[in-house]
Amino acid sequence: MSTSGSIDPGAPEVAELATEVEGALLSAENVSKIFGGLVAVNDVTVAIPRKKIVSIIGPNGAGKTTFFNMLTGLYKPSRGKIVLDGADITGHRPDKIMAGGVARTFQNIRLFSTMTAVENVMVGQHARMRAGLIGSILRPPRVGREERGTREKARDMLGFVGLETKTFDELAINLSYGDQRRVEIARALASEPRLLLLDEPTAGMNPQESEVLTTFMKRLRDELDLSILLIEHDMKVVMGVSEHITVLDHGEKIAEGDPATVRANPRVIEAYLGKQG
Amino acid sequence: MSAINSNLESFRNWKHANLAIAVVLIGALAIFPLFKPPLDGFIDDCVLALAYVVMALGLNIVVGFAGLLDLGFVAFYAFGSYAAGWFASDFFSSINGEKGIHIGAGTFASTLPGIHLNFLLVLVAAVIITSIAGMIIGLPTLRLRGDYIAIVTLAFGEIIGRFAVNGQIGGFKYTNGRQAISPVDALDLPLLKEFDSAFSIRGYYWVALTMVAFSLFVNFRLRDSRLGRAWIAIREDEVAAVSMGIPLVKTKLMAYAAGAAFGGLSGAFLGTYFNSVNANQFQFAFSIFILSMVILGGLGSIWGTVLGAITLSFINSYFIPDVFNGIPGSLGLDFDLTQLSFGIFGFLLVMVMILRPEGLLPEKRRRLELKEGIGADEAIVEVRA
Amino acid sequence: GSDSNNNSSGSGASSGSSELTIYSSLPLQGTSREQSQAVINGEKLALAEVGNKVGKFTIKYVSLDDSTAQNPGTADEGQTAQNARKVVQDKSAIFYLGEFNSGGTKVSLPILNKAGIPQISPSNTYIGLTTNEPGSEPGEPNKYYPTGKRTYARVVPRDKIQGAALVTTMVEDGCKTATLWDDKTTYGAGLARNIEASAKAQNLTIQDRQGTDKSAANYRSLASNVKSDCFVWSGVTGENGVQVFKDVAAANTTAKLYGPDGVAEEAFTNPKKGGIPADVGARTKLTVATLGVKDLPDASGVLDKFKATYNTQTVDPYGIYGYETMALALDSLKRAGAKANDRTAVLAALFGTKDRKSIIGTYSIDPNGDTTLTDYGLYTIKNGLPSYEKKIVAQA
Amino acid sequence: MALLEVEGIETYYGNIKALKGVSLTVERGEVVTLIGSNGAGKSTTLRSISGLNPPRKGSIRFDDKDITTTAPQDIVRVGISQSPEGRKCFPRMTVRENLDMGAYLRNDAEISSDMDNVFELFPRLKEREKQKAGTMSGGEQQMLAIGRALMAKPTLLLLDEPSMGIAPILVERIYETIAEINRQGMTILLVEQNANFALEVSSRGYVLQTGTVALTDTSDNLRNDPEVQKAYLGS
Amino acid sequence: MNVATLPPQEEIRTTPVSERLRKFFSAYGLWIVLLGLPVFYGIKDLQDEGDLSRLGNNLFAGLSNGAIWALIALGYTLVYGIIELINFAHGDVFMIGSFVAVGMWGTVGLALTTGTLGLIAGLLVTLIVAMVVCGTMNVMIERVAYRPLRSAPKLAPLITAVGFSFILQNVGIVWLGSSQKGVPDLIKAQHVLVSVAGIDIHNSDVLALAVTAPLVFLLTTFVNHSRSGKAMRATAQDPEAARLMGINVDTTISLTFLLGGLLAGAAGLVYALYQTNVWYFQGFTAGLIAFTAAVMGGIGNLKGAVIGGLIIGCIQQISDNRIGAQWTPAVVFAYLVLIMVFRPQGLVGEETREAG
Ligand SMILES: Nc1ncnc2c1ncn2[C@@H]1O[C@H](COP(=O)(O)OP(=O)(O)OP(=O)(O)O)[C@@H](O)[C@H]1O
Ligand SMILES: Nc1ncnc2c1ncn2[C@@H]1O[C@H](COP(=O)(O)OP(=O)(O)OP(=O)(O)O)[C@@H](O)[C@H]1O
Ligand SMILES: [Mg+2]
Ligand SMILES: [Mg+2]
Repeated sequence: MSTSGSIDPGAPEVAELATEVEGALLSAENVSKIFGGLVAVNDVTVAIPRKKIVSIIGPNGAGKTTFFNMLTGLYKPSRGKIVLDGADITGHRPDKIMAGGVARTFQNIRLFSTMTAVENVMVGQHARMRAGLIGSILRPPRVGREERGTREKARDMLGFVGLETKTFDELAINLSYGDQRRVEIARALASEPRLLLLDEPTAGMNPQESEVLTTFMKRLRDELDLSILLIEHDMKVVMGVSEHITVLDHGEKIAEGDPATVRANPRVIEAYLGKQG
Repeated sequence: MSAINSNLESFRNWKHANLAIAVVLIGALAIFPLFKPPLDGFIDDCVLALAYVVMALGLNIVVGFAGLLDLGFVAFYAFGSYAAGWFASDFFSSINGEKGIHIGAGTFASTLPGIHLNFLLVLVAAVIITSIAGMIIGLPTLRLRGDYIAIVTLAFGEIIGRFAVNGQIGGFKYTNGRQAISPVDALDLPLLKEFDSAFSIRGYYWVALTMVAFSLFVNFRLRDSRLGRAWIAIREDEVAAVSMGIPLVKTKLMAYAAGAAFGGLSGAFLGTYFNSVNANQFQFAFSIFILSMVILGGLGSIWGTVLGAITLSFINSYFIPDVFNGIPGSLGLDFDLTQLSFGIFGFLLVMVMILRPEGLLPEKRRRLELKEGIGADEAIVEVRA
Repeated sequence: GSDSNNNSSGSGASSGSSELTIYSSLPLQGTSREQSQAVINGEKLALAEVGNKVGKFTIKYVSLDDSTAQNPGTADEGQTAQNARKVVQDKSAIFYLGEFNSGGTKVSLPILNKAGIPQISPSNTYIGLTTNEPGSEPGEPNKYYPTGKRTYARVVPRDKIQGAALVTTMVEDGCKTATLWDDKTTYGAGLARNIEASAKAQNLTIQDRQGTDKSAANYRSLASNVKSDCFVWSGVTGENGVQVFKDVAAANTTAKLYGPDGVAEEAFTNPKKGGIPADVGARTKLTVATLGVKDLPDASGVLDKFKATYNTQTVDPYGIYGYETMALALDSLKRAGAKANDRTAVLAALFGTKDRKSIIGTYSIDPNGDTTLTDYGLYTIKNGLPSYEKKIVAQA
Repeated sequence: MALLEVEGIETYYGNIKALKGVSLTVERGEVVTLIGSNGAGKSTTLRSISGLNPPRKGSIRFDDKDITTTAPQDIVRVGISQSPEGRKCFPRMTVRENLDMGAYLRNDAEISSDMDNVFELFPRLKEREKQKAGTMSGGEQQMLAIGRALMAKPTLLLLDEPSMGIAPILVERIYETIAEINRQGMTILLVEQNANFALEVSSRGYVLQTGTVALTDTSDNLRNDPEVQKAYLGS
Repeated sequence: MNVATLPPQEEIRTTPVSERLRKFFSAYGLWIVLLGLPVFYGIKDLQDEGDLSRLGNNLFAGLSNGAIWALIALGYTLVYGIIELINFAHGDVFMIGSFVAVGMWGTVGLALTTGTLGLIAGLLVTLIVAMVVCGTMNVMIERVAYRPLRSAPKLAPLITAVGFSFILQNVGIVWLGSSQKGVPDLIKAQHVLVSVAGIDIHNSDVLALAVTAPLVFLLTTFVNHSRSGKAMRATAQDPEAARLMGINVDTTISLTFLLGGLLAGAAGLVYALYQTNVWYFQGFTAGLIAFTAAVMGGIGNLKGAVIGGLIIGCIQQISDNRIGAQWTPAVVFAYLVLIMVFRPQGLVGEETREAG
């Protein structure tokens, strides 16, 4: 697992290019998304520093998932700019953005249901592989090596996220909900991202399992030097891992800061946390 | 019984099972015509079946692997056949001052006007033309979802069929319409003597068999590759696929191109084998025929597709005309069943599908799948491909 | 490579046995089925008349289908080639009667030619199968005869003759301008080319040249462009001929209407059988390569027998052509005498056909395999049936 | 006689046995909760009750009628409605139409006042009355699914993870509502991952483990059970 | 390995011109496509003939022709909407409808000589019989060929549909032979009833519109407002959820096939009267056109199917009249492709959300 070596935050040219938020891995600057008449995300600026876990919280329909979809290129922002490591990626295709090092999971699990766990994770490495049409057919040694390497790595990843070896070759659809979440994370990780976006990863997990995931996220940050952007409604998880929290409501940023600050913010309590938070 | 089953299961899971099946099967198939008369009608049916296997394997890449429902596969059959018609007949008879262009053509063909390329060159031409056509046809479908793809491919199939029938725009004549470009040069390969289908069709059979072996090889290689996985990912969930770094446009176009290439390959062969390229052949029903092979065999399953193609082809060219229609005769009745063959064909389609809804040999993935009827879910709006 | 011990090429002495087989190959599925059936009826009738015997030989009749469920209505290339090869393999095969479609013949002819099997088509009119006259493609007809020897004959005059007959009739009827549509089949398009050529020669202006699509629901819009004195359709009933005439007749109430033998059948002429309405029929004239009984008294017996056997009021021209195809084959066998099982001898007899008195008139087979018949009958439609008017003397 | 009696049901997906003999009862007027880890069979139990996956063995009785093999639509008719896992809103219908569908079998005068109640519970739904359900956010759809199930005005309400994807402030509201409608007389069978909440509103609970009932007790006892705490509540 | 590879800068910035072009086409492309042919020929007519009556005639004939396509397309779209099946047998059910209607004329003694009142009564009877026969048949086909495949892979029923299409076509062949059969022109289809501003209105046009409009109206009202209609829409969107609402999915699907069949039967009669010919293959061709119409409008969408049918009718007439009948199918399908390019979800199809 040597993804860490590939990221070189200190490279001078990168630093030079970085705009707006100094040193941020990814920054969204004043992005908005309008559906018909509905402003789902309104002028939101968020910066994600390197090797940090940042969370976005907010009531239902606040625009969190929409914001994710803009970061990953599934939606094109109606306004604003998204900058990844100094390069403007606004409106780029999702696959390009993924190739640039941003990987995600989905609020409703979206595994490739008729593929095994291992194959799912292998797909995650698509952007890091090179075999083309002809190469795939003729399969020269280079491609064979690549293929074996990919499979190895997929198994490593699945082990890393804690899937039992015996379920590696099960079809995704037959896995339990929790395991499906794990495979999704492994699939995202396999692409060697610099930034991992997790959309409600603990939904449908019980508190005990959520706790395990919390620890796991910290491990990712520390061992793989990843940044993580997390959407989550489970406050225990959010408060437990985040170094920075942004709160959205009705598409607008209503608060941000470290967990303690956010938690104490009356607007956040009123709009989102409720009395027991 | 269960012992057999488990043995079978472990064989299926054996790494080289496919290779083993393929080698044994193709070996056996290769020598079988020697035991039949050289013009035997059954070998004839086999040649057709093999050619359809190649087509079906091509369509399987598009529909089975990548999940792009293609109802216009006939377009590639047409392009492939016309490659043979254009480059291996006297169709362009006025070219080169009526002297013709001959590259590696057979002895008889070398004396004719028109363009006469060697069969292998014709195949290359067919593959190039159809791959490009495949991509062009694929282009407008890229933003479409689900069955909208089906109708656009269907539309192209019809448009191309129509162009084939009309054959001429202004003064430029590019097909012979329903009057057929004929004859097409006999198949001849370097170092071998010409395959004359009036005396023996074994040569055609072996060439078709080689093409099947080649198609199988490519299909298996593609399926178990980076590209194959990408196709299946797209089939399952486009949004997730693109979010995993799979470029939709490029990957889909490659599926279209690869699938089309086989259609072209087989089309060029059939044009040569039939000795004629007639616009009558290029109808929607043909697309349906090939699609039925793929689905009936087991969508996405390579061996299933092979079996499906052989089954339908034999129903069409052997069972109905040679067996079924002969029944009244053998019972001493003077009743003509040919007028029912259409319906019988339909009836068999219905029966087989109802008896084996998953297909004759379902794809391994689908066999493992417990839950049914899953697939890519609701539409995505904005993925700009 | 190919196998060489099967040597049926050229001079194939067929079987020593006394049974000979005559094959017919026609599209039995789809739109051409009815006309094919008429051909078969005619062929069977002719065979029955000689009691399935010629000299010491018993004749077996086998009908093959050259269409497939997947490609109905016309000769499927694969099936046609397969039929031809099937016949090549049969040592007792002595005649191959087919195909119905000229496009199909392009496939079977080269194969049968190599095996030296005599072939007669009941219906092909396409010029290029036998000659290189205008209307044919470069390279034709030689490319269909790899052995260089002719093995193919037909009983119906090639398009050139009928084209001239149609144009002659129109000119006689006082037309200055004509609209010409064809059905885009080998038959229809080929005949249309000859009509065009003839029209040029006879100073008839072709105003609007269109190809129709048989699956179109109607031709009303297209027909609204018909502004000429005459309208002629070069096609067969099965290509939506009835609708073409109905729509043209409605759009232009004065134009005179003309059709070829492809529509000279009850399915076209009789409204009760799905044909054109009587008022359109009254404006329509047809040409058929058969003269009426008044100009061809010998034919009446056969026609009556045909009507009795198959219980119809009129004999479809294709029934007549089918009858004559078989009759010509049997006649050739008879003339080959004891050598009726020798294909070379039979071919010689076939091409030696001279002044044969037949149900369609007196003709010979010329060295190209074409009939020398140039007599076309002009038919009008009475009571839903084609009714013989007169013999056309074509201004070819 | 209990309102719902589930007796030794065995339910399969293809050849996979998901429930291996689950028995449970729900008395009229109770809130009963089902907890258990992923894949334990909670949703499958609800699906069996509402007829979507009828059990191969065992029996289900409701209101003293056998409904083991009754078709889902007829089960709704006898008074059971469900807010299913995965929400399953009708994506191309508006919010209001979805709620209307909830009352598909009803024909009484109170439909519109019930709808007002749902809107009061989830003001967001009122705001988005005319939005197509398919374009709503995850949480909004969850609200809709719950609201739709309420619209059937069932005798027995089955809720499958109603708090999934719902913001904390609303989770509270939902649980208050559950308590409220239960007070008004509706019987509720609740499946939850969020066991803390679930055990708070319910009177009794069942713990499911790999397709069997591992434990059943009053909710208070379960909450205090160290095993349960460790496995499901998080420390 | 360098993970941070980003696409080169050129790819990021689209040149302003192409961007503007793209914007222009995405805004107006559809309209350019839709109006291209009529406007072009309209201008041409004005230049050549000084008025628009020729174009008007084309368009009007197109509407009445298209009305028949619309009736069939509705059946396609209903069935597609509810079980996502491209029901290839639908066109053939319609064909059988025509055959039944024509057969009934004989039975009830309708002929060219029948008086007006008798004709109307007879045709009403025929209409009902054709509708009932097709409705019943469609329901039976669903039972036999599609219901057993409810849980099979999505494309499996496509093949049984094709199978049934072949079977029905064969029934047609055995019934009335294999080529087009002219049928009595009971309503004097091509008789010009009135001529308005140079546009000829034929009996057939009046018939097509008079039958189609009320049926379409009834159907859309039924689907949008009746309880069963609601059940149909719910089943279409999520069968499992529909069952949880108390909807009997099987009955609802049967009902859908029944409705589709009824419309096909009506279309069958109208077609026979309008075109005055029938043949076994008419269903296949019409089915293809109707399917195209359904997709053009946005598959699953009733309004879309009607609009699609009418548009195709018009394109066909214009193309027949101006470009030549031999190119008409190509023109129609080219139109379809262009419309799909500009409106991937069909003319009035709805967008749904990416589920993120
Ligand atoms: N395609 C669309 N069309 C119309 N409205 C949309 C569309 N997509 C999202 N919305 C609306 O935008 C708002 C933001 O949705 P989003 O999914 O981003 O919310 P969220 O913050 O992720 O909520 P949740 O916590 O419930 O998942 C919602 O009110 C939703 O209804
Ligand atoms: N559609 C299905 N096909 C195959 N197996 C399934 C299906 N649905 C559930 N299963 C299996 O049945 C078992 C029980 O699943 P169920 O969904 O009832 O669990 P659950 O308790 O609701 O879990 P979760 O908390 O994840 O929702 C699991 O092992 C699961 O893998
Ligand atoms: Mg969300
Ligand atoms: Mg569950």
